[in-house]
Amino acid sequence: MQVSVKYFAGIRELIGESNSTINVQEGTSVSSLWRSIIETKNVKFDNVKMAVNMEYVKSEHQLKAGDEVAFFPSVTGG
Amino acid sequence: MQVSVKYFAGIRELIGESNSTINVQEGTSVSSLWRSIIETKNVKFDNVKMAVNMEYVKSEHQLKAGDEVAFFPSVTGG
Amino acid sequence: MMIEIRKKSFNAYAEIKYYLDSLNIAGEYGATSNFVGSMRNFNKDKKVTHMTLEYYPGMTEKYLETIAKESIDKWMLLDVLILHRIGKINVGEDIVLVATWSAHRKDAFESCRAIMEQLKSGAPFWKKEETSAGAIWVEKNTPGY
Amino acid sequence: MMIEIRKKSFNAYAEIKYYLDSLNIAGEYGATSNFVGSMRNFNKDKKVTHMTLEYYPGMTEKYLETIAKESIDKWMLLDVLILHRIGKINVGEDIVLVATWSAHRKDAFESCRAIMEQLKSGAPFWKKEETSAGAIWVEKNTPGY
Repeated sequence: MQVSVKYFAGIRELIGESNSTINVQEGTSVSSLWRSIIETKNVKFDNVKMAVNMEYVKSEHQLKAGDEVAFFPSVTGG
Repeated sequence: MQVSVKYFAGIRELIGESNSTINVQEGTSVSSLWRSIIETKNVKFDNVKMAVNMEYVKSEHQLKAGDEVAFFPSVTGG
Repeated sequence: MMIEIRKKSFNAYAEIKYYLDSLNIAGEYGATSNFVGSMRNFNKDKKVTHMTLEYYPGMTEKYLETIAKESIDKWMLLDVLILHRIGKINVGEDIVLVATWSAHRKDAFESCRAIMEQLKSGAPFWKKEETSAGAIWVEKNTPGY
Repeated sequence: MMIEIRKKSFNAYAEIKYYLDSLNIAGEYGATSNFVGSMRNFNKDKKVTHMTLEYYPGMTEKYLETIAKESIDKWMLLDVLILHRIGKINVGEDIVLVATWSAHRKDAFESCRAIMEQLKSGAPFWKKEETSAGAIWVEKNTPGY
């Protein structure tokens, strides 16, 4: 199944793109998707934040087909 | 000795004047001045606030010649 | 720092903007906290049409200056503005405005609130409300913490 | 209730006044609490000239709407305004504005501060500062309670 992935701020710069569509297996967790991304890109980032369909999720959250997944650093607004 | 006395808000209306000059004995406390005022006027007021020379004072504060004494109800600004 | 007792009605936001423009501290402050107290059309279920605010000329200004100065020291504020109405006040009009400027939001928030609490509990102002039940002196401010 | 992400610079006080005038709640609210966050010319001793604010279109608005709605319920607010800049921001410009209207000051103060804390800790915004030491992403907001 496919999910769309977005990257923001420092993570966008680290990954080198702002979004992509990625094939994942049914039942993949958001954190295992993140691990496969950083292994593929051979990069490292501590304390990544994860959102699915514009809601914060825990690392064990399981992905569904068509999900919009986002990875970004700690927020610094206001 | 003489002190000048001011009244505000509900106390001003109760006493029927906004200020007066009163003769008091050396060493009179602000609360005994207040007691003599309400006895003379034959009125009653709970929870009066007292200031001398524009500073809040305790009831036992001793008056000096020329002091500006103020009596007023609980404040309700803001 | 500015402390003002005002007889005429004012718009709080025009006042803050005007005062801030005069300060020339852009880039130094990161946080501004404002509180605006306005006149409601009811108080404890009684309809209020207008009110009269009395003060103690001299002592009121002195009291407000003291709390403003103490706040500047305690929270390291860049500036403080306190503006308070007196006289006849109509429903919907602004009664009080407190603004504090600081580098950080904690200081701005805490100082603004502390100034308001001290103003409410000690500044010599008295409200007489014109209500459906006649003119009555407001009895007491409730602590707001 | 209004939540807005703004690309152009704004004046916080003109915005509050403009929004308040549109509400028609004069006489109903007794307390307004505002917080304005502005861009400082330094951060941790580094000189900052300007910065760029990135956000997550869709999620940022959704997040701000949720905290605004929860605050209205929790503190019985009459209204809430949240306005946040994105894009290039110069020193001295306003970054964020939060305004809350309530009958009583405790609710106005507490809700305004709580909204700011939630915004700082969770709203998807990221700052990249142009400093004397080069362009750097701001790492983390410090809790402000």
